[in-house]
Amino acid sequence: MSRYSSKAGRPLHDVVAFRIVSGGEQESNTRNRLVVVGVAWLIATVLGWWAVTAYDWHPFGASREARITDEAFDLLMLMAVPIATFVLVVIGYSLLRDRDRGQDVDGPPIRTNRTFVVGWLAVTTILSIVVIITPGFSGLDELRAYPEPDLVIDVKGERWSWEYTYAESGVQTRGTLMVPIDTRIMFRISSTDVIHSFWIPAFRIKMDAVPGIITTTMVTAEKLGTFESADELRVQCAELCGVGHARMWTGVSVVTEAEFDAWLEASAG
Amino acid sequence: MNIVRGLIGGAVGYILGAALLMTIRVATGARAWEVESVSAGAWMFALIGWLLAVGVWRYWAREWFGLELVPYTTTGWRRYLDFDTDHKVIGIQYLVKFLTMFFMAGLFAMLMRYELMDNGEALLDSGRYNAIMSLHGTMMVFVAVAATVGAFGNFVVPIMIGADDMAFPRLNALSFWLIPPVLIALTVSFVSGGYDTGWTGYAPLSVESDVGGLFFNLAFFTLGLSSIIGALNIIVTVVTMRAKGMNWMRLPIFVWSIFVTSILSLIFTQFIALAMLMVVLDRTAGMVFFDPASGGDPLLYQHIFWFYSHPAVYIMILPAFGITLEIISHFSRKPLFGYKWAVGGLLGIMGMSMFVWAHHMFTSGMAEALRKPFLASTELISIPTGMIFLSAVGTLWLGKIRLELPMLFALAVLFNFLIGGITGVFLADVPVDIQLQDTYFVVAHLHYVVLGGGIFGLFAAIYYWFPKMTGRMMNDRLGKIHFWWMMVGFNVTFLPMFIVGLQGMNRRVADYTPDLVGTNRVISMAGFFLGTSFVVFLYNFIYSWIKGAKAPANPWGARTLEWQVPSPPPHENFEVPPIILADPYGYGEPDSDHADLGIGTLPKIQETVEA
Amino acid sequence: MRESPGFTAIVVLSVLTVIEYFVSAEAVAGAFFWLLIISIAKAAIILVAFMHLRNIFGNEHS
Amino acid sequence: MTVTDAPPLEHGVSRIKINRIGLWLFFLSEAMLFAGLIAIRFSLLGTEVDEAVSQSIGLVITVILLASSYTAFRAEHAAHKGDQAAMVQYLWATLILGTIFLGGVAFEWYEAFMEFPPGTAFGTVFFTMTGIHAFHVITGLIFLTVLIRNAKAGRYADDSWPVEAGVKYWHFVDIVWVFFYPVLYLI
Repeated sequence: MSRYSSKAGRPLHDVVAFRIVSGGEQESNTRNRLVVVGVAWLIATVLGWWAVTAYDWHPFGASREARITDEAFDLLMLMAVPIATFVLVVIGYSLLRDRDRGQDVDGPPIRTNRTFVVGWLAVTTILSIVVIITPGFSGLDELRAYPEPDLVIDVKGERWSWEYTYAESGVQTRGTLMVPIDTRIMFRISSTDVIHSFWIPAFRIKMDAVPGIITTTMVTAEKLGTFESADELRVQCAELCGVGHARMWTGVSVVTEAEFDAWLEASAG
Repeated sequence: MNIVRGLIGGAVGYILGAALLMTIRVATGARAWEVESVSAGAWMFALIGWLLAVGVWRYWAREWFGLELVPYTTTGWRRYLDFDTDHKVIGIQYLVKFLTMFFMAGLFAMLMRYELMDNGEALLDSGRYNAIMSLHGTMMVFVAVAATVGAFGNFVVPIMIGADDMAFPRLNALSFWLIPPVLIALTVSFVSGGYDTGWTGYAPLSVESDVGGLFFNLAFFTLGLSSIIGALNIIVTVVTMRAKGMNWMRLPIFVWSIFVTSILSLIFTQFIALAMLMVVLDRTAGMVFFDPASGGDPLLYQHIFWFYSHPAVYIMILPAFGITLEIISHFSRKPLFGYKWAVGGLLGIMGMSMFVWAHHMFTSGMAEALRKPFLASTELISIPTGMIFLSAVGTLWLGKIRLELPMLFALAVLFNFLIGGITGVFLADVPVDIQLQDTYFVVAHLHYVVLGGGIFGLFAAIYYWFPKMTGRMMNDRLGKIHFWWMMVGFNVTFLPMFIVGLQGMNRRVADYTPDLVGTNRVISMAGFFLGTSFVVFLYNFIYSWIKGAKAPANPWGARTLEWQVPSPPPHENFEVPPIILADPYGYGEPDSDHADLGIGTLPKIQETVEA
Repeated sequence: MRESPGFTAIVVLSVLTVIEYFVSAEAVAGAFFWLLIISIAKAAIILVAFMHLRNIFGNEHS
Repeated sequence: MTVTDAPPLEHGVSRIKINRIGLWLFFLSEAMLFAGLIAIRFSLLGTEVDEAVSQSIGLVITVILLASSYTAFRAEHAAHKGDQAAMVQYLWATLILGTIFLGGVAFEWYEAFMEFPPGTAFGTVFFTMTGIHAFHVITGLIFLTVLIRNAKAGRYADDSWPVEAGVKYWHFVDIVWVFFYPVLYLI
């Protein structure tokens, strides 16, 4: 049972009994509060920054695109921390300081505060625009740089396997996807039945395979490795495509150009 | 009983419809029985049969044949099983119905988490896992879309604006009685093998799925019909039925949120009907909307689907915002800070929600040129969302906060949505989204928004208005146990999901790479913990309803109109139409009064406190 | 015309329909644009003349 | 209180206006469905129109539907003036014209099955759009039938709202066709 229920019978006027504070006292009180909140916010933000930079968010990354994506993520993380701590600190401070501890009174009738509202709007607007420009547009432009491929691989998704065709040599495989290091690779992705999604976690690239159209995505691998060394090096279907969806994957091997050429030759023969 | 009558009516409708369609099929030289084609058409007849039997015949159709209308005159608890037109009865019907659905869907989630405890297949094979996952998603989306609006939009909005009922009481009942067929269709779907497309039902996979997929489409279709009718009713009610003096800037913020939500429902729900219709036509009538070989386009489905389903996210979350702000003001004993800005935020979200849908499709293969505009529009929607937080933070500041149960849940909405909102900014950023799309990061994000925001808001509303709806208090201690149990369980379940998503676990899989087993165990354990918290709630809910302490008219000392009438409110809510004098948030202002209830100058409040 | 309310409207609508037909049949330059304009004009006529769009803003009985 | 109408509050909006606002909101919602169909048509087909659509049938049924809107309007006008006999006559005229329109669509469908079956992109769009519109025409015809039946029983002498609602719905279906006709036949 609520301890306020006894007041319910009284006319609303009577419940109103807030303390009237003199102007000077109120002002210094507000200043103190703001100082405390400000300091707490700073501390929380620094701690937050320490935490998010100390923790390694990203799985194994092996491509130029992975660097861009991870940088964008880290930047967003740094921007998110002060926002989150601000809201949490202000709410937390209010919860600690501004509790009604049985006095049964109303708070001051503050309806709005021009400075605070305008400041808040300005900050959120500026932040949104900043986020749009960087890492949004800038990251996207970086991903789209170097649109000329050195190697084209046709990827065909069908339930529930991937088929890779190396465009120039015509080599075809349903096994491990072999890609050479430091080579600009374009994947031309298509599907024969339903929608799949061509995703290589270690490369941070993903593009749907849609029946009827050919979609493309580009990547430059920067680290050697195989599925056995890091299971992020796999082609994984990321769009639900039926019963075999979870197991629609193959390994990816990033090899040196010499090894790649040798493999290509051996497979073509 | 009404439901039995309805089932018989539905069956008769189905048989008549099937017979008609089969006759037509035979006449055109097709095979008479083909389960999908016949069922899709016959479903419409079954719906009509169901509706006629549960009440439309007595309330409407008799008039068309020159007969007198025969309304139900049931009293007592049986009203809740009948086609009752009292908005308060309908509100409770909605609440119970959707809580049932919520718990069923929750059980499916438990099954999924059991399966995901380990990689490889344990309890369920991929097919069954997909079916259960799809059903969980679908039912939860239905709950999130319709539960708060249905239950509290119906129960409290008319009282809050000083009306004695909704504008169209019969339509109101009709929109509720379209909900049971939704559940029936989902059951039929599940029994007939389920469907494995997820709640998004992307074509062409959904065109090829088993017969269960058809009933999923029909269920969604029926729910859409219900929410359009319900939304229309709420809009007209708020526009025309406000009490004297209740001008737009005096509306409680919850009414605003429901009003804005209803506009979204009214306009956008047609698109989900269209998306479902196209799939059904592809399945049954040999059409080729999504068949590229004949000139169709699979991406068309996604555009139409998300054109509804992104606004639908706001249909889920805006009522929770409204409840949160409402509760924060009343329990901080302070006027709602920046009321106009909060309303502006709601309207801003409504306006912008129709320009952001393609951020679900950054990796879908749509035109590259669309990425930047949708990135920008999506990030900009955080400005109006920020206004909601502005209002909440400003209200709490310097308040006289009372940490009662509803307040705890309202604060939890703020906390959870803060995380959900910030991760939304990550997902709107195209480079990051390319990696995170379709991973558990998205799963975590959407659960923070929909469960942490929408459903926590629903529970805030239940704890807040339970005394008004039932006339009894919820047990406070059990409620607090439930709150902390649910809050901790929720966060421990879904925070690690961000991590597994980042580590490369894609969504909608029964199987995953071995290095993620550890985290998934933690998630599953926390998930079971979260699941069991609802047992406490359910016990409290049922026990308090039957045996809880009698509630006074205004247990929280809140100033909105619904608390100035007895609990539960009498049939027509007010003895005389109230006259509104000021907005309901005049806490701390001497001589401010929200309404003149016509009984003296001050609200008459009944003292029914029991020891 | 005083005795036949709505008659003007239906005449204009018919004329517009015929114009519409010929715009299409003769493949007039910018046909798409003209068809759009004519459709909107026809819809507006029906809304205003037949459906009393203004009635939802006033309270009078048509 | 009867179950049918919540009485308006003293100061409140009149019942008929409440009904009107509800009806217009319903039209708004429905308009989104048809707008979506038009968007799908352009998305799938661009501005292509199959040569085989019958221009003559299209023009004729369009004019017939427009004419039925006029008779519907006259029926409502008569209802407001309290002229029951004229109202019934005009409702009958509307019903007949609507049925002829439907017959035209059926005939067009019969032809279309040969030229562009639902298995082609144009057929898909054509059958879906005309089908959904025809569905609305059929519901409109059912409303008209009920109206005629009850008008003969003298039901609308005092309260002409049902007539107004039925007629407005009929106009709405007509407006939809105003856009569908050029989109499907002309462009």
